Amino acid sequence: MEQILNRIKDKIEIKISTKKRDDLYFFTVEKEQIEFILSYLKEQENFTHLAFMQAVDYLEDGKFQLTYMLYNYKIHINLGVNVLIDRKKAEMFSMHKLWPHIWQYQREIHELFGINFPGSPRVNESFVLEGWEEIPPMRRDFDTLEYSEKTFYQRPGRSTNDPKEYMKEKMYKNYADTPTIRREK
Amino acid sequence: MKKKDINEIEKQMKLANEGLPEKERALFSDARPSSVAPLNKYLEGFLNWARSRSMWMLAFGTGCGATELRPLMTSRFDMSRFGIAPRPTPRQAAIFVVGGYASIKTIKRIVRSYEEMQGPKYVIALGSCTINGGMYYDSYYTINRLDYYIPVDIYIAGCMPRPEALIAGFNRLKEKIRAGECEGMNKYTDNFDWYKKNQKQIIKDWNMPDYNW
Amino acid sequence: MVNPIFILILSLAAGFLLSIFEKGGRKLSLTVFYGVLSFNVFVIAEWFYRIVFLSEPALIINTAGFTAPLSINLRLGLQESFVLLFTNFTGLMAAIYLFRKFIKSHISSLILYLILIMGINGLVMTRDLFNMFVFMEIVSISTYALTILTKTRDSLTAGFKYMIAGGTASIFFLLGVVFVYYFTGNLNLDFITQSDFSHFGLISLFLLAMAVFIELKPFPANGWALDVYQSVNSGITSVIAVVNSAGIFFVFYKISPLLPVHLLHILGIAGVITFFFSNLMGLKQTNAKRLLGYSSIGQIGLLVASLSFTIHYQTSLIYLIVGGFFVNHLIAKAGLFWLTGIVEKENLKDWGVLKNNKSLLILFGVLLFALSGLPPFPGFWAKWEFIKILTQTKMFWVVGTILLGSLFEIIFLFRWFTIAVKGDIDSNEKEIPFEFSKLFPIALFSGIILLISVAIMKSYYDFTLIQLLPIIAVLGVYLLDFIPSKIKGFLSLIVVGIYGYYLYPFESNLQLFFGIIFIVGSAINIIGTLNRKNLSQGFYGFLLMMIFSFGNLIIAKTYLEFFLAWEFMTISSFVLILRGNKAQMASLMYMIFSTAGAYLMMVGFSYAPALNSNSVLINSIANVQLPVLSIILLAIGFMIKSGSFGVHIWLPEAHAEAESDVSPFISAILLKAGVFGLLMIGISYIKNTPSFDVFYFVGWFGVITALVGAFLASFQEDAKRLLAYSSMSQVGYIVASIAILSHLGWLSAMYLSFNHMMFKSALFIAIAGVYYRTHTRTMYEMGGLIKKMPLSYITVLISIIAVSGVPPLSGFGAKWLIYSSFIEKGWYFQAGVLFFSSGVSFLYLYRLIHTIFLGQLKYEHQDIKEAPIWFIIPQYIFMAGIMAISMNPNLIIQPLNSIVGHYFQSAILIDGYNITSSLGNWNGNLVMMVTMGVFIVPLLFLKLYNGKTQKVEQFNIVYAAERPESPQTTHIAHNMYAHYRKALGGWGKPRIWNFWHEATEWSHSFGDFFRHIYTGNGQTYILHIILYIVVIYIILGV
Amino acid sequence: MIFALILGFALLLIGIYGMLSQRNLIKIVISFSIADTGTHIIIVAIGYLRGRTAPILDKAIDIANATHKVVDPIPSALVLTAIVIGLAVTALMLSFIIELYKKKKSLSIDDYQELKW
Amino acid sequence: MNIWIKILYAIISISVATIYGLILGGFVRKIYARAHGRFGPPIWQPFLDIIQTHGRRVAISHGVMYYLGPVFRLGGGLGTYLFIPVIYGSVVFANFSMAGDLLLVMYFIFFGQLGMALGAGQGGHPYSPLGIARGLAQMSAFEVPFSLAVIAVAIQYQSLNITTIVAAQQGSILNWTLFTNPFAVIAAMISLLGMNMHSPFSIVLAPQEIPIGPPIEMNGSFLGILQTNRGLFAAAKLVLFMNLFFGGATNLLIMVIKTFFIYLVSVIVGASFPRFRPEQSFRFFLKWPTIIGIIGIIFVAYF
Repeated sequence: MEQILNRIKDKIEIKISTKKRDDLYFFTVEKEQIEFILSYLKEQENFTHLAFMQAVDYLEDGKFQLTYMLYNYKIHINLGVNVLIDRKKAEMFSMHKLWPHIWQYQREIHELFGINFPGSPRVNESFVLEGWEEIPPMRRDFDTLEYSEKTFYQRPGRSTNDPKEYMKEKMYKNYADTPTIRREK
Repeated sequence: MKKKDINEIEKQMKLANEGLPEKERALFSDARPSSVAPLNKYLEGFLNWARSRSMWMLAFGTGCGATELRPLMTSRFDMSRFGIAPRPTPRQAAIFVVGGYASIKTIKRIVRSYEEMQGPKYVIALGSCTINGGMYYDSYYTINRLDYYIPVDIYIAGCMPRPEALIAGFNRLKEKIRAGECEGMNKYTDNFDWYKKNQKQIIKDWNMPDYNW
Repeated sequence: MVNPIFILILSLAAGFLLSIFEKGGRKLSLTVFYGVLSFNVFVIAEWFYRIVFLSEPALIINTAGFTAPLSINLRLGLQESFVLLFTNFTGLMAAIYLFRKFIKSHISSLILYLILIMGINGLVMTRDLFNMFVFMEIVSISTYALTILTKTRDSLTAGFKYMIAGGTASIFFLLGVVFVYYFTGNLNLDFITQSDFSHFGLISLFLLAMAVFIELKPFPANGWALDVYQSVNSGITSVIAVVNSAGIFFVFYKISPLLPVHLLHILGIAGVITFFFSNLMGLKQTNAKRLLGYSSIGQIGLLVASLSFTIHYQTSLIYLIVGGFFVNHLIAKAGLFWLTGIVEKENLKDWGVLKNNKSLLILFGVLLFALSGLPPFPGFWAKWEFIKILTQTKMFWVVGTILLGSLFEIIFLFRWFTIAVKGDIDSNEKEIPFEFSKLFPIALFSGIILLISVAIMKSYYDFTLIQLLPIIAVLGVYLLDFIPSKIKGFLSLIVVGIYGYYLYPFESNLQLFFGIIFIVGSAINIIGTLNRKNLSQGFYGFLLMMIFSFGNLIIAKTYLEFFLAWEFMTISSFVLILRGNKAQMASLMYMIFSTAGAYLMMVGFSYAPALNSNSVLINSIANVQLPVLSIILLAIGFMIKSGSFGVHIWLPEAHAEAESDVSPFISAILLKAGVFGLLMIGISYIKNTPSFDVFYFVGWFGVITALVGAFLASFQEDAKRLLAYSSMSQVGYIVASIAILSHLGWLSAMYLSFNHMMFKSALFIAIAGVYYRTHTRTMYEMGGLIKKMPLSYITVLISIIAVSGVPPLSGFGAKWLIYSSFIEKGWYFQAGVLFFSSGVSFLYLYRLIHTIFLGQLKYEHQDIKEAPIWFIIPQYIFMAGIMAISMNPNLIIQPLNSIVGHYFQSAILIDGYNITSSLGNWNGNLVMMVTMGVFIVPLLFLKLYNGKTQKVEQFNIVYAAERPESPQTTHIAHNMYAHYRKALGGWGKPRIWNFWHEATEWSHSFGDFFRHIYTGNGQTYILHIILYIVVIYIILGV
Repeated sequence: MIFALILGFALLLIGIYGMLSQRNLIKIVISFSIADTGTHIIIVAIGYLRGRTAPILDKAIDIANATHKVVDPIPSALVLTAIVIGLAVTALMLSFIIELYKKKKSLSIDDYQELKW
Repeated sequence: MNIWIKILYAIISISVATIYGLILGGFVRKIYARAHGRFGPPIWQPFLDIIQTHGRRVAISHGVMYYLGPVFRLGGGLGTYLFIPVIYGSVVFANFSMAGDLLLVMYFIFFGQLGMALGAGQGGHPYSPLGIARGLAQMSAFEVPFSLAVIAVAIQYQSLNITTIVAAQQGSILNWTLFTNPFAVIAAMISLLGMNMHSPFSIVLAPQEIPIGPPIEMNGSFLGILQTNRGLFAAAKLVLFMNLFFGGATNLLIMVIKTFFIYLVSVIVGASFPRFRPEQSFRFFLKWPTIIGIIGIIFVAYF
C-alpha cells in the first residue's frame, strides 16, 4: 500500500494522507485531479470497486467533503479518496463513466446536499424526498426541528428521557451490579 | 329538480383531481367517497361478528414495525387462530397495520393503500412514531401524528411493540369491532376535506387523484 | 387468293429494292416495308382461313416447273399456314413495335428484317432439306446482323458468340444434309422415310437433328442465346425468341417423323432437362431480359419435349398440346420482351415503376399469367393434357421434372409480378412514356391470347358459360371500374345472389352444404367489404372470380372442370392477397404453395381412372377406384390448401397481410375448399378402399396441425396472424375428422366447417373493424377497447367461446362429436393430441380478447369509435347463426346427419334435443337452459345484494401502493406466454419455416451453381455444343 | 475419294480444334473457315464418282451421256451454295470483329465475357 | 319429472356440496397449520370469510366484464357440479347429468375459468393477466394427462356417460378403475394436483410472486362469490374423480370419505413441496404424467 501511495505521490500532490487501519487509508486530493486519480486507481492499481460515495458538510470551513470509497480485491484494501469542494459553488464532476452505478449516489447527494453533478444520468429526479421544496435537508444550516414543528402536528404532552437514567431509575434499581456487555476491541 | 341543478350537484360530487395531468384525468375515477350508514342493529351486529372473526390485514410493511408483524404469522404466535390472515392486496384487506414511523414518501403510499381498501376498514398504528413522532419527532421528513392523515382505530405503543402487544392490540380491535365502535371509514369520508388538506400540506408532488378508488 | 410463293418473291424483291425506295425518302421505304409485311400476313391469313374453315387441301407449290423430288417444293398445309400466320403476324407486330427505331436506323435494318421474315417463310414452307439449310442460313445471317441494331458492346459480343455458335451448328446441319443425301439419294422430306436409313445411316439423321436441336438452345449448350436475349434490343429479341424459334421449331417438327423413337425420346428428355435447369437457374437471375431468356429457353425445351412425347397420339391432341405450348409461350414471350423494352429497367427490383401505370401493369399481368401456364391461357390446357399423357404412360420422372421446373418458373415469374405490383420505387422516378407504337402490339397480343384461351375453352372443351364466369367477372368488373366501390359492392352482392340461385338445385345435399358455406358465407362477408371508400379498382372483379370459382368447384362434373375452378380460385385469391399493403412476400408464398399443390393435384387427377357417369364429380367419383398414388397426391394438394402442418407457412402470411376485409374470405371460406376436396376423395375412398390406408396418415397430419397451429397462434403478437394460425388449427381438426371416415367423424367435420365459417368470419371482420379504427394489428399496442367498441367485443367474446368449445355455445357440439368419433374409431392418441390442442387454444383465444379488448386503454385510443356499421352487420348475422345453432343444435345436426347418412350408417340417435352416440349423449338445449340458470342466479344475487358499487376507471388499480406509470407499461400483452415458450425448449423452434427456408436457399444455390457454366466465353459455348453432341451420341450409342 | 473424305474430316477437326483453342478472335474465324472448308470438301467427296468430271455442261461433255460422265451434280450445287453462305458468315464475323476492336481495342476472346450467368 | 322438483333437488345438492367443499377447505387449513405446528383457524373459518367479504359496505367495479367475471366463475362451478351425478342411484343427487356426458363436464370446467379470466382481465391490473397466462398454460398442460386418463376410462367402459362408468365399477372394490387401470388413475391424480393448484403447482395465485394473481382486484361480494365457488368447485372436481376412478358413491357418507381421501392426496403433496416455476410445472405435466397416461391407454386398449 505504501508503494501505491508513493506511486500516486509521484504523479500528483496529495494533501493529507491518513492510515486508519491496516486495510483502510484515506487521502485528499484536489478537485481537478479527481478524475485522473480515480481512473488511475481503477485501471492501474486494481481499485475496481466503488463501495460508496458520500458527502460531509463542513459548514465552518465553507466546504463539502466528498469521499469516494474504493476497494481493491487483490490486496483487500479500502481506500477513501477525499476531495474538498467549495460550498458556494457546490459542483462536482460526474464519475458515471468509470462506475455506472455511481449515478445513484450522485443523485442522492444532489438531493440531500444540493451538490450538482452535471452530466450524471437522472440526477435531477427525486430520490427519497418527493416534492421537497426547502433547502437540501442535510446541509447543516437547515434546522430540522424547526421545520418539523412547523410542518408536522406535534402531539402535546411529549417528554423525553435519557434511556439509561430512566431504566436505572425505573427498572434496574441495582444497576451498578448488573453485568454489562463488554465489547471486544 | 331541474336538469341543470342535477348537473350542478353531480359536479359537486366530483373531485377536481387537480394533481393529475390533463390526459390522465380520464384514467382515474373522480367520484367523491361518501359515508355508508351501518345497517340495523342485528344485521350489523352479525356482520361485525363475522368481521371480528375474520380479520384480513394488509401485508404491507410501511415501517420498521413490520418486522414485528412477521413473527405473528409463525408457529409461536400463530395469528391464524384468531382469524387474522394476511391479504396481499388492499382490495381484499380490512385491516391496515401501519408499521411504525411514516415518512412523507411513505404516507403517500399509506393514504393510497388506505383509500384502495374497501370499507369498513380499520387501522392499527404501531409504535410511538405514529403517536407522536417517537424518536423521529424532530425529523424533517417523518410525520408525528398519523391520525391527522388517516383515522386510526388502535394505537399500540412501544418502540417497537412486541408480537404479544400486537396480539393484544388485535384483540382490542376485535372487541371494538364487535361493539360497533370502529367507524373509521365513515369518519374519513365525513371529514374528507380536512384529511385531504392535511395530506396535501405535506405531500407536495400530489400526482394522484384526490381519492384513490 | 394469292400464291404464297409471292410472299418470298415480294419480300425478296422489296428487300433488294428498298435501298432504291430509300432515295424517295424514309416515308416511302417504310410504307413499302410495312406494306410487304402486311401483305404477307394477309396472304397467309387468307390461306389459313381457307384451310381451316373451308377445309381446302394443303397447297403444294412446285418451283421451277418440275414436281418433287426433281425440284424444290413448298407446302402450305394447316400446320404451315398456322405457324406462318403466327410468325408473320408477330413479325409485323415487332416491326410496328420497332417503328421508332426503324425511322432512325439505317435502311439496311429494314432490308435485313424483310429478308429475315422471308427466310422464316421459306424455312417453314420448304420441303427440301438443303433448301431448309439455305433459308436457315438466310435467317441466321440476317439475325446476326440485326442483333447490332443498337451497337452496344454487349450486343456486339453477344452477336459474335451467337454467330460462331450458329456457324458451328450449321456445319453440323450441312454435314447431316449431305449424309442424308448420301444414304437416301434424296433431299426431299416427302420422299424420305425412316426406313431409308440403315443403322449406320442414322448418323446423318442424328447430325441433322442435333444441329436443329442446338439451334433450339438446349441446356447447357445455350449460353450464347442467353447473351443475345439479354443484350439485344427488345424488339429484335422478341423476333429472335419468337419468330426464329418458331421457324426452327417447325423445322424440328418437320424432320421429327424421320427420327427414330429412341432418339426422339432422348431429345424429349433433353428438352425436359433444359426446361428444368433453365427455370432453376432463372431463380437467381435479376436481369429482366436475361430472365426472360431463361424462361424462353425453358419453354422451348418443354415444347420439344411435348412434341417428342406426344408424336404418336391423335392429331387434335398434338395440336392442343404442342400448339398450346407454342402459342402460349411465343405470344407471352413476345409481349414480355416488348414490355421490357418499354419499362427499360434491367434489374427486376426496379420494376416497381409499373405500379404507377395501371394499363401496363394489367398487360404485364396477363402475359405473365399466360407464361406461367395458368388458366385460362393455352399453356394451362396444354400442360394438363401433356401431364395426363405422361402420367398415363407412367413417365413419372419426366412429370416430376417438368412440374418442378414449372414451379421454379412460377417462383421467379411471380416474384417479378409481386415486385411490379408492390415493389419499392424511387420517388423521383419518371413516368413511363406512352408510345402507341410500342403499346399497341402488346395490347393486341394480350387480347389475342385471351381470345385464343376462350376459343380453346369453348371449342375444344365445350365449356359452358358458367365455367367462363370467373373470367367474365374479372373483365366485366374491370369495365365497370369507374363506379364507386359501394355500388360495385352492392352489385356484387346481387350477382352472387343470382349466381347462388342459379346453382341452387343441387344434385347432392353435400353440394348444398358447401354451397351454403361458399356462396352464402361469401355473400355475408361481402357486406364487410362495403366499407371501402374509394374506387378499389379490380377488387370486386377478383372477389367475384373467387366466389364463382368456389361455386364452380362444387358443380364441377369432370376432373378438369374441378381443377379449372381450383386454379381460378388460386389466381383470384392470389391477386386479392396481393392487394394488401405489405403482401409481396405473403402472396408470393401463397402462390408458390398453391401452385405446388395444384401440380400435385394435376398429377393425381391425371392418374385417376376416367369417370363413368355424367353426374357431378362429388357423386361420380364414388364409383371410381382411385389409385393410392392419386389419393396421396390429391390429399397433399388439398392439405396444402387447407394449411396442414408442414406446408402451412404460407397461411399466416397470407391471412395477415391480405387486406383486412379479404382475410375472412381466405380464412373462413377458402380453406374450406381444401376440406371439400378431401371429402371428395373420402367419398371415393369409402366405397373403394385402397390397399394402403392413406387417410390414417392424413388423420395424424390433421391432429398435429391442430396442435401446432394452436401453439403457434399462442405465440403471435399480430392479431391477424393469431387468427390465421387458429384457422390452421381448426382446419386441422376438420381434416383429422374427415380422415376418420366414419359417420360421427364426417358429421363433426362438417359441423365444425360450418361453425368455423361463421365464427372465423366474425372474428376476422371484428378484427378488421378494430384495425380500421386503431390502424395497428399488433395486439399489445391495443388494449381496453371494450369500452370503446362494445359491439365488436361481444362478437369476439361469443366467437371465442364458440371456438374454444366451451358449452353452451355451438363449439361444444363440434368438440363432443370429434372426441366421440375419435374414441369410437379407436384413434386414442390422436384424441389425446386434440385434447391438448384444445387446451392450448384457450391460450391464444384469451390472448386475443384480453390484449385487444381488456386491460389498459391507451392514450391514443381514448377517442376511438365503434367499428363502422358495415363491419358490424355481417358480424351480427354470424352471431345470430351461432346463437341459433347453440340454442338448437338440431338445426344443423339433423340435415348433416341425413347428408352423411348417404355415405355411412348413421351412428347417432336424435331424440328431441338429445343426441346420443355409442359413447355418450348431449342435450344442447338442456345444457343451454342449465347454463342460463346457473348464470342468472349469481348475477341476480350480485345485483340485489351488492348494494353500492362504485364504477372506477382503468388506473384505479392496486399497484403495490404506487400509481401506474402509463397504460403501455401496465398492460400485460407482449410475449404473454414467454414461460410456455421456455418450457417447450427446443420444440418451440420454427423448424418448418427453417426447412422451407433452407429448401429455398438450396434451390437458389443450385441455380446459382449451375448457371456458372455460362462463363461468358464464346469458346466455352462452342465446347458446350460439341460436347453436347458427343454426349448425346454416346447416350444414343449405349 | 477416300483421301479427300479423310482430308475433309481432318480439316473439320482441325478447324474445330482451332476454334476451341485459339484466343484471338481472328484466329477463331480462320479456324471456323477451315472447318467450313472441311465440310465443303466432305460434301464434294461424297458426291465424287471415280473417273468422272465436274458436272458442268459445256462442250467437253456430251449431253446425251452426261449422266455417265459427270459426278453427282447435287453435292456440287450444294457446295457452291454452302461456300457462298460460309463466305457471308465469315465476312459478317470479321466485320463484327472490327466493331468489337473499335470498342475495346482487344482481339482476345477473353476480354468479351461481361455477359454471363 | 316436475321441473320445480328438479330445481329443488339441485338446490339441495348444491348446498350440500358447497358446505362440504368449504368445510374441506377449512380442514385443509387446519392440516396445514398442524403440519406447521400451529393451532390454525377454526374449521368454519371459510364461512366467516365469506360472510365478511359479503359484508363489505362498498365495492368497486371496473366494468361489465369485471362484474360478470365472478358470475361466470360461480356459474361454471354450479354448472360443472350440476352435470355430474354425485351419488349413484340417488334421485336427489343425480343433478342434471342427463344433459351430457363426461366431455360436457370437462368442457364446462372451462366456462367459469374463461369468464373469470375475462373479468380479471378487465380489472386492468398487470398481475391478473400474468396469473391467467400461467393458469391457462398450466391448464393446457395438466389437461393432457387428465384427458389421456379420461380416454382410457372411455375405452375401458366403452362409454363417456358418467353414470355408466360408475355403474361398471360397482360390486367389488377391485372393480374400481384404481385397480383395473392404475396407470390412468395415477396420471389423473397427478393432474388433479395441478387442478387444485396446491403447491408445487400453485403458480397462479402465488402470493409471493404475483399477489394472488387473477382476483387481485376482486373485492367485496365479487370475492365472496369466488370464495363460495372455490368450495363448490373443489367438491365438484372431487366428485368427478371419485366417479371416474374410485367407484363412485352410493350414499353421502361414502362420498365424503372417498372425496376426503382424494383431497388428502393433493393436500399432503401440497404441504410437502415448494412451488415450481411456471415452465417447470408445464414441463413436468407434459413429461411423466403424460407418459403414464399413454401407458394407461395402451394398457386398456391393447392388452
